[in-house]
Amino acid sequence: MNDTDPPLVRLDAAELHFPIGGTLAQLRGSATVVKAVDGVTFELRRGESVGLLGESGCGKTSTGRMLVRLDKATGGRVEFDGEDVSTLTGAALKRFRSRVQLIFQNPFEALNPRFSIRDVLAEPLDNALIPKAEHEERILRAMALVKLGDAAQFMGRYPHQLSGGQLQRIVMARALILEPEFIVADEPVSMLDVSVRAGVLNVFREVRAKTGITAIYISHDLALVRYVCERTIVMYLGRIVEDGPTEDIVANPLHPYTQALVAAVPVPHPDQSHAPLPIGRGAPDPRNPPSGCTFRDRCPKAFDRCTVEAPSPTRIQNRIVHCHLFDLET
Amino acid sequence: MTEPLLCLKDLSIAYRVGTHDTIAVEGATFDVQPGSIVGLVGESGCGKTTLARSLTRVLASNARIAGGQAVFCGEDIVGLSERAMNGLRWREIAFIPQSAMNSLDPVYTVGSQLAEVLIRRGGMGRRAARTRSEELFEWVGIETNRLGDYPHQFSGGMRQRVAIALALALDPKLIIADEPVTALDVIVQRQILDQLRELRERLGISVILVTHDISVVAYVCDRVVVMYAGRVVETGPMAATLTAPAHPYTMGLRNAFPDLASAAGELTPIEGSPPDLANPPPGCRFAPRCPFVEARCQTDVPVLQSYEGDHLAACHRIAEAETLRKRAMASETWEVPA
Amino acid sequence: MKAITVIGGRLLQTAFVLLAVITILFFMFRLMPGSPLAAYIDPNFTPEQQAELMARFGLDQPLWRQYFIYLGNLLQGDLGESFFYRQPVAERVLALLPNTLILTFSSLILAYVFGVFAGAYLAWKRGSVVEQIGVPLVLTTRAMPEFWLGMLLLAVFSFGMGWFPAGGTRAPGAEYDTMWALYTSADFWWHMTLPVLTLAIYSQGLPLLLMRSNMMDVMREDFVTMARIKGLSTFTVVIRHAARNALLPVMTSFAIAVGYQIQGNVIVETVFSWPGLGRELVRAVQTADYPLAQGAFLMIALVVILMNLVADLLYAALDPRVTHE
Amino acid sequence: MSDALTPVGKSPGRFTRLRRALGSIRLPLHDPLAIIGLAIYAFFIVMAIFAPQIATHDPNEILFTSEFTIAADLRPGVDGYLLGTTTLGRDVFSQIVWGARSALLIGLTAAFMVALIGSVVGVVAGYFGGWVDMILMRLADVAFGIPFLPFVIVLAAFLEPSIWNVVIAMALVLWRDTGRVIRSQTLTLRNRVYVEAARVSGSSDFKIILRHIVPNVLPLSFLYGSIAIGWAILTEASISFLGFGDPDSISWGYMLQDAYASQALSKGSYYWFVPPGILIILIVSAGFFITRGYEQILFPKLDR
Repeated sequence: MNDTDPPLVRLDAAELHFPIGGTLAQLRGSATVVKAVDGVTFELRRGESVGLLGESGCGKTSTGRMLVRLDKATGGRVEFDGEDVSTLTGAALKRFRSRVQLIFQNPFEALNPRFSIRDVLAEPLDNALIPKAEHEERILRAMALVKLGDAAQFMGRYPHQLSGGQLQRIVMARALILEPEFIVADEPVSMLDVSVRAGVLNVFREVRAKTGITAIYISHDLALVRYVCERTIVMYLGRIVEDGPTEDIVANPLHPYTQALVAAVPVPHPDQSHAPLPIGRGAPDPRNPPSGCTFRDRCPKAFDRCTVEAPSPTRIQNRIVHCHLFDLET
Repeated sequence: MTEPLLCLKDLSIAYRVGTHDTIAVEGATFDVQPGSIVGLVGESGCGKTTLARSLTRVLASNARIAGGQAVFCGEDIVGLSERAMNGLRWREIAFIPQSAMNSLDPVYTVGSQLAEVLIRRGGMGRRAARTRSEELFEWVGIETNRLGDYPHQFSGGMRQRVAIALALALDPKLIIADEPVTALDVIVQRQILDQLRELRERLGISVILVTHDISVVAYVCDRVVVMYAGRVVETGPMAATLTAPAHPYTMGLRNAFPDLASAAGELTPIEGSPPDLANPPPGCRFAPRCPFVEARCQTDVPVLQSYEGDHLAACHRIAEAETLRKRAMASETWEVPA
Repeated sequence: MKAITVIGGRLLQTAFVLLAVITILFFMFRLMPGSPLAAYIDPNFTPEQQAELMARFGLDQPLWRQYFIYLGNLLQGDLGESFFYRQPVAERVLALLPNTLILTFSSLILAYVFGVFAGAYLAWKRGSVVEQIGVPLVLTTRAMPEFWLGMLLLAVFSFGMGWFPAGGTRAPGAEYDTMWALYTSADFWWHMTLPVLTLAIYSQGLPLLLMRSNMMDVMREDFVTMARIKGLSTFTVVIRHAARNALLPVMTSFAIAVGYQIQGNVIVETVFSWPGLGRELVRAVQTADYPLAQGAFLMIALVVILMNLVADLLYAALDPRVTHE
Repeated sequence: MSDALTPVGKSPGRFTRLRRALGSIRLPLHDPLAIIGLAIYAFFIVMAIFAPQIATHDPNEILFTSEFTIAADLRPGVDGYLLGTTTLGRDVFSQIVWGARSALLIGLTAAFMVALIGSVVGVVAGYFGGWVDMILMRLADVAFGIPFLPFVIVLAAFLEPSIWNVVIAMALVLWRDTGRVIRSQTLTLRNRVYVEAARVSGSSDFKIILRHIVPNVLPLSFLYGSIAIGWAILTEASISFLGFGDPDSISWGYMLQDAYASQALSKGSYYWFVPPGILIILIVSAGFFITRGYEQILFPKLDR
């Protein structure tokens, strides 16, 4: 994984805007627009695992959906292995589907209740036109990869007969069965009990270690992101605020929002600070984000330039920060 | 030790499913001191919400209190008549639900729902209720002009603040909060938890906080009650219980929780899943998943006994808690032979 | 602001639907078998009349021009001449409209008042014997042909007991100088009793089952449980919170029910020889008086479409989640 | 109601997959009301098939008494006429039995048409959305704007009277209710996580509709189909009552029109006009009882 070969995944000012208001409003062009993703730029090397961290409504899930082409970008470019993902059709799209997969958040909803586990895992194989003879063997191999006990006993069973942890492993097995090169996991453990979460997270780490697959892990929980990803991108109201090695961000967050985020995470032992958070109250409203830097209305260190102009990314050692406090030097 | 505000003795709650009774909570025993926050911790299905909700005596249609006592300010609310219990509701015991969204009536303004409680339950006049509502909104940090807004116009965090204002309306002695911050983002969660701490410090209100997140317990609770499969397995002061747990389940929970403050250690899951409460295993219900299980664990039910002062645990090997705790740290202890 | 775009959108949609129905009506009456002229000209009209109508409706023009003339006339309220009554269709249709509307609204108000209370009661008595018998019984009223019910009531209460008249709106020979005098006379209401009862029995099923199902859904909502935890009285919980929310969709369904009901009047008015639009349409079609049939059909369709619009606006007006953005 | 565990190793054959798809139409046999509904249907089907054997006389034949006078308005039981005779001397019982045949014929065909068109429109509009959805739903709005019974009457007046007029009218207009409800259900299904999962794992739209959408929509289409049977029978009865029915086919509506026109009401010959009404109620309510979905049917959650 040297720095010279081209990035596997590249986003260049990617945007995902949703018009709201009736069709009439759209016709008149006066429809208000929700900017779920508002100009996101970052790259992923082959084999890298990156966390997309942020609160609900920050655009992390929408970014994930654009990467696996569940939604088409409405602006900018989303590239996988040099190809613009939004324009793929026909055979190219089918090939893309076998190389890029998504692990869904809610295992209880991610499987069709009427399908047996075999049907669930056979579906991607059918789509990739893999001969029926090979199905059995590949299904068993995928289930072994995600550490599902003796796989055979699950084959004929139905989703409602399995526990949350087992279901999430089946969801992962389905995503990995075609041996994709890039995988997006959207808060895969947030619906599971804590004691079961660790098991699924460990499977995720082992799969990455064993297959070297490139991965994006979407979450609102910094502690989980830290456990799985060596690099983290922090998002706020559809934009990136900070991007860098996870350990550095946890130890020394630069952007005021990241600082508040890190300070707000409670830890499971008694001696932790109860100091008030360095952030204003107020809820981010994606329908009408503040002008300039979208965090300025809650930022303790905001000054006049923040309301006028959106900050441009600044590189500080191995970190990128989008904040006027730092882009003064350029 | 002052007279406890609430004292639970062997409280049991059963659900009738068809002809069969499922015991969702069995023999729950713990105290709540005045002006203190007690964390009721456990995973899904352990009965923590059922237990907390039963203290309001508003149970699901097929649920009933099967036994035990709940002495609140000297009166056993289990035996109280419906009229007497209703007298306590909201005036003495209030409730904050998990997602305030559908716990607020969508067709009334937030202000009128606040006034409804103040006037019909608090006996206030219309104008007094108005000023009191504004006071409450200022206290929880919402602009008073938003009293005229409807529930759907509030964000998650703001709705939770409205729920707190509602709970405070009649200055209750006890507030039961059922996973109040679970659905919130981490920054708003912190602000709501700070407000719960203010309830205790400035208003001396006791809170029973139901949660599955021991980090939240560590941040805000004075004491903690750990539940597993319908039974209380450990209870004690928060600091002692979290740093020196005496029950294997609490030890296991600690390993499963990622800790941002310390180095990124290995997370260890507790293999297997909680028992089906319709026909629970005999003896200790954690036995099937416990790495320190012994023969007697599968036969006789462990009883809550003191490990250190008011730090109790229900485990046959409580005496060896010190050594078990060290062994529990290592992830190999929890690995189930493949 | 959002409310205005919602209403604006709906008005546009309604206008489109109205135009579409008018167009369908235009072609239906022209492309049907039989000569296109038959739609306007009665063979035994005098030649001058025939020529005058030919000009007025451009019946000799190509079809699409006829369409625009037809639309033009429509805007001026000119629906052509009734063959049978030698009278402008518009005049006759407007004169009969009140009879139909009074019948529809009075029967629906009766049905809804009964339905809402009975529905709430059945929801309250969930799982009891009352429900086991009540719900299937209500279902059979929905499965009942309205005209047969009318015949039954006529046979028993009119011909049998002689308590009520067999039809019409007034006693034979009774004169009323103004329509208003007629509508407010006991005689009129006495004549209206059986038809209203027939329509009410049939249509009470909708509000009843809707209210029952909504009440049961709402009773399971968190805010109802919270109301009980707040210690509010059962009355407050059930009426102020549960019923108020359950009533919302029932109110909007009233407007839709008017639309459905008015289509059913065609039959009940015929059984009770009640001079409304429904009976007029049937007689017009039976006597091949096409302009009158077209006019009556259009007026009924107008009411149906208007009521669909009212239902949407009512829904938007009643539910704060729509009006307050 | 998942079937027994498929034996390990054997992949389910074509039949099991088909059975499972049909299995999604779960007939609620455990529910007494549904059983009554099915029993009523069975009763009518037998009556319709064996009408010639069951009927005591030819329903149209004008009968004479022993003194060679027309057997007019005879009370039930007189001269062996089970339910008496009409004013024109026809056997009421035979007319009722033959009436079942046309009722079922119209009911089933109309129901099939309404359920089919409604489901196809609903699935296509719901799944593909965009302008397809817009057009189809505006079409549904127009159909909702057309008063149904008046439409059938005008249609019957222009086309030669035949029992198929009702079916055509229903197919043209009454698909609207099914269409709108199936569309909203398809919308919820399309956004279900497992449908998006199928899309991500490369399934084509067609495959997703076939394997994920249709099995879930099938029960609702069946539900609406059985309600449409009731509507068709009621409509046919009304049309025949107004004199626009098919003269050479005996139907309950025709019987009621005949009774009404022959002053059966004032003569109090209940035996003549009450039974056809009862039978219509029975067969229509059977449709409601079977589906049990009457709550959801009669007033879908009014979501546009």
